[in-house]
Amino acid sequence: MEIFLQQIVNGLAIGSIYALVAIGYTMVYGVMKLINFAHGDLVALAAYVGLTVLMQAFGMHLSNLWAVILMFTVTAMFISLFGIILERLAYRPLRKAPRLSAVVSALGASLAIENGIMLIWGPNIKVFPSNIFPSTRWHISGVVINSTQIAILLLSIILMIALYIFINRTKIGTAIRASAIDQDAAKLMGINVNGIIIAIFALGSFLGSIGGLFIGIYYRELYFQMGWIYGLNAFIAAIIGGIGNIPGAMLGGMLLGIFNVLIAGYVSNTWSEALTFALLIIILIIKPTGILGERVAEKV
Amino acid sequence: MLLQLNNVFKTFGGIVAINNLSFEVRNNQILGLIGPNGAGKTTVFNCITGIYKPEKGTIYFDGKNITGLKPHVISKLGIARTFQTIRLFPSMSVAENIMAGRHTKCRQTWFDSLIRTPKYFKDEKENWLKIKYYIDLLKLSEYTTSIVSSLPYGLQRKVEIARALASEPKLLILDEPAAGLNNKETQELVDLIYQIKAMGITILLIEHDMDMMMSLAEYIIVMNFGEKIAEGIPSEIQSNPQVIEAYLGSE
Amino acid sequence: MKLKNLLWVVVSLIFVLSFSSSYAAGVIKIGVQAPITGPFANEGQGIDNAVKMLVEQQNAKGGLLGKKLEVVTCDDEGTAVGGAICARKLVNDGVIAVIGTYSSTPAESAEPIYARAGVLQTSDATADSLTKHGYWTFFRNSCPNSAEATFTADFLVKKMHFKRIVVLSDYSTYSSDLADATVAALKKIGGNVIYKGKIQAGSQNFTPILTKIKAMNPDVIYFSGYYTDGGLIRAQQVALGIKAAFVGGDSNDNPEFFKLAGKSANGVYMINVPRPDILPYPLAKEFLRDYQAKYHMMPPSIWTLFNADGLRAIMYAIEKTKTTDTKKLAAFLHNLKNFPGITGPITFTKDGERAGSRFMAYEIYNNNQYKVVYKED
Amino acid sequence: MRKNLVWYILFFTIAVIYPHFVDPSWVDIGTTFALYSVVALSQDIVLGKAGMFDMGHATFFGIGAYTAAILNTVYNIPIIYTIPIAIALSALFGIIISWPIIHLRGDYLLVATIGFNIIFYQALQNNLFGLTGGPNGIFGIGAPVIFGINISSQRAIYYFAWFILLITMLIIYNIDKSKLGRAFHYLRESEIAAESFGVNKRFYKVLAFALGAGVASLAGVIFAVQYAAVSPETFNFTQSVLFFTIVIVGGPSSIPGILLGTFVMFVVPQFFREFATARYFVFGIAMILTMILRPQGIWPAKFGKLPKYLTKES
Repeated sequence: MEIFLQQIVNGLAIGSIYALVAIGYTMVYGVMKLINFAHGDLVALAAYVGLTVLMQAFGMHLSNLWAVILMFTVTAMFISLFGIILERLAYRPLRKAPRLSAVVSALGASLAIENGIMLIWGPNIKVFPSNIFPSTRWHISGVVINSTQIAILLLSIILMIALYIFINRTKIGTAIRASAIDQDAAKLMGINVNGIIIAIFALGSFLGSIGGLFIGIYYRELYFQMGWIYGLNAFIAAIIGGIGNIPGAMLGGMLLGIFNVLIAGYVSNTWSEALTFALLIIILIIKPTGILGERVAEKV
Repeated sequence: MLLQLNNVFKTFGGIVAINNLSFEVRNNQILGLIGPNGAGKTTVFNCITGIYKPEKGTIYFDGKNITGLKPHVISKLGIARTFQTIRLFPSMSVAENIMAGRHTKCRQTWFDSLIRTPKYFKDEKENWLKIKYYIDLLKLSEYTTSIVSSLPYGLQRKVEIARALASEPKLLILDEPAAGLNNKETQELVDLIYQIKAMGITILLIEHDMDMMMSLAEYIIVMNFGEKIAEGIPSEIQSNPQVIEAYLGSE
Repeated sequence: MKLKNLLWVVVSLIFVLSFSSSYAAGVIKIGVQAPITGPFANEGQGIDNAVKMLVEQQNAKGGLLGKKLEVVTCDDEGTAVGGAICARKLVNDGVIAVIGTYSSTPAESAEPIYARAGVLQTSDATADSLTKHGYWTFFRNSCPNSAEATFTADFLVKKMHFKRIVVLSDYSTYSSDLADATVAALKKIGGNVIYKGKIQAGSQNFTPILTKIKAMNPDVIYFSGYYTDGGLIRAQQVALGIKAAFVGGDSNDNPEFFKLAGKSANGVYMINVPRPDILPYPLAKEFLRDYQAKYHMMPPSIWTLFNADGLRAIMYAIEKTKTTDTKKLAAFLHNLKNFPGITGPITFTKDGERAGSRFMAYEIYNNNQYKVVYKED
Repeated sequence: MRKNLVWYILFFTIAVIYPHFVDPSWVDIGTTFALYSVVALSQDIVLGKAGMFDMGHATFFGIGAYTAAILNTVYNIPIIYTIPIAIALSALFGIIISWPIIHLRGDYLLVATIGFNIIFYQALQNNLFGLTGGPNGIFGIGAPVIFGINISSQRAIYYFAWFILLITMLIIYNIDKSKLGRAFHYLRESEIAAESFGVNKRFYKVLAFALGAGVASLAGVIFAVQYAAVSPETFNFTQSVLFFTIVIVGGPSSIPGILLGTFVMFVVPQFFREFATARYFVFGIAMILTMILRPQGIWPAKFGKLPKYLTKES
């Protein structure tokens, strides 16, 4: 039993990171119907930028707390801006183009960011310092939980609740939802769809950057291709939840985290990826638009 | 009796779209289906052509029960249609679009296509010549190789009708064919529909243009909120108080 | 239509341009076939850096046989396709020897091409099959898995008396072959392997498998993969409160391991060839110092050093035989015995296998201090 | 029509004399170009013609290569006989894989096909049934013998690969100009309209997968012969992304487009093997620019090329 609980705890920690990253995919998809394959690499970029900022902060003899705060603010701002620029340069010119052209543009952006990271920070791994968060471990009836896990889980949940409120209670949030349902109608209602797209890229990149920093703090190892793995997982999480649906991305992320640990822990470790994807395919066969995705009846 | 609907019932997420609808279409008749927006007319068409499955009731076509069959099966039995919002194959040419109508008539198998057997050549030639006939019939010959998405709306409507005719249907379903057409084009359309009837094809028509409907249709079914509220020849419908109320009430 | 014409012209022009290949007299060309981009970019760039540095040093000393050395690099991206294309290209460029590549697949696809052209090839790739084809041009510069596996098994069973052994690897050919060989060696001497698992390199989250292992109550976890994963596995193992010892194969032995594992690195055992800072190999210390000075970073892994040794052996052969005739060089290399290398004495067998490497087991203490706990007799 | 034919003849003439003028590494590149073009053309049947978002096509390429490798090395079946077996097996897989997921809409189908690729890749790595050789793959694959000629030299394989490309191009051309290809295009352009005119959606979609899988598998066999070896990473998801990108960059459903796409995505990077580190950074940006400048692909498909007897004024 404690083994099971241990797996669940660990699954939730990684799941919350997936969820944060998945939201970026789902928001962009919701409004633009674009799979932003570069999103994962943005997450990796965030981790690298964060590490650089952190090292600079330590160099200025800031205390741990201030260094971390500085790291989060500077990185989040930088990556949000980067997301906006990416949209402007790589996606906006393709808004009227066939959908898959924009997907290829996203793949190109992914390749460029990934190799850009390699050129700037080098091909070797980079390691986050281990002492930025006070790391306390608690043993609760055989289950080990550490303070980083709790911090990540809590912060992710707070961010997701904040996002939920933002999307459902504010004017911009309503405009985002409206644009997701029908861009043309939203335009007719006087919504500035360009502005909305900038907002979702900023917001999605912001959450992704937090996810990237969490990866840095939690696993501490950065390598230039990491974005692809996290990106793919988060994308799958978004699909499981029903892409385009924000609570779906949150749910999908948590579920994927738990699937991962349960499959690797109880079924087969060597086949864990295959089984995760098999499960995903089965979910899609039964529920073709993901768990919370609504089946859109095409108007004939 | 070519088409017969018996107590057809269809809901969308709990909302009743068609409620126990029954009507019949006789051979070589022009039957009109009218009703206010949202009355469920297009849904009826979609049930007949197999895009939606009715939850209850039966649909018979040419003596055969077609309820719940797949659209491509129903098409093969001799029903062709046009769409309320034009559904052509936008990046293909006019001729290729019309060729879609010949899909069920082409006799080449996929294997003939792949390696070009003699059957393939014979079949291609036969069917392309048919296309030429329909292109000429609808006076589209100067646009044969044009990409349809570049054509004006009225011509796109024509291509849709040509495509439907090319399938040599027994029943032709026209969903608001005059929508978006100017007067001249509408008049051409009316002439065309008479011409189609003269070819022995039965026509089922949805149209908002009441003048056109009253002059064209031989028999009219009136729907409101998914139910049939009246039926009869045009003159009866025009004087039916329920129909007038349905139209005025909904405005 | 104009654009189309232009495109075709460009296509044909590029083809024509690619005919040209330069031949310069008075130069000995050394090829580098390595994954400069792609998932193994760090390893590939490490090999390339090392070769360029050593060649530069040699040229500063006047080159070889009175000729300067010149390096030609080809990026094989770690793929079979890239391997074959690079091999053809380097052969065509007139190199006499090729250093690399890093992984087995491109080494294997390149091997017959070098053999047919009579170009020497020295690679760290560990797949057993590489030395089984009987190509006279191939020299493995790393230690064969079987030697390390036997040593590891002895260490785990005879020295440490571990009773419940877990063996982990990643999916690379090197790591999974080493794990298989180690399990086989363990079985031979009666070791008790309670679990053998694989992790996906780079996935970072190893807690599912570790939690599963925790329930099995092992007394040692042996990992045959890389420090990039090993350091994290160790850190996550300790974080989960798994008391078992951790033994890392040679690819774990890297400064970054200690950064990743942090305090958890203490008590870790590493299996490796003798370390530069423990045995008197001034060469290795010198190499690492120069590398650091030139590139401002450490080599990515031990594999860089192995390939550097491959190059050094070839340069030594040229110097001794006073020829660039690869047949004669190969004959010399096949009889090379105990040539002092960065990674220990270099001896090649008739198959081009590197023999006589000696392994040691170290224990880590004080975060990054080493002490020898076991060595071959 | 005529003009195209002239271009194609020119293209193949260049291809025939090409290996006599370039160094051996470029002959290999030429061979792989032909094989990748075949895979990209087969992917295009599914992605470009039938409009289904398939991002797992390397699976079928791999099934072909591994079938040939296993049958040849384990059961000693000559390569030439493994070709029909590989095609049939891969087509069968295409049918089995696509059958349950064919109803998925666009991006969901894309994810499902990625999923099958990853399952396939892990099966190869885990040495399924002890046949696939695990991460090492399989070595020592023989060369085919056709009419007593042993296709083992570099040039022989080159010409064989180009012959396969020619056959594939003819097949694709035949598909385009027939009921089969039109049905695919109708489905891509408007599923509802296509179904309403009698196109059996499921049949044609599964058939597209089966054809695509079969042709990709053919390329896979020759690929295994070219390198005398197969290993898992040649058939991973990244490789599928390459084929996907080739089709979109080149121009979906356009034969010259896809040849150009393969050229741009595979051959162009070969020029920069020596200036290695920055090349994929530049390449990524080039991909974005290409899509912005040519959103329909470099050489988009042209419709409306009809038989003469139709367009001629009578």
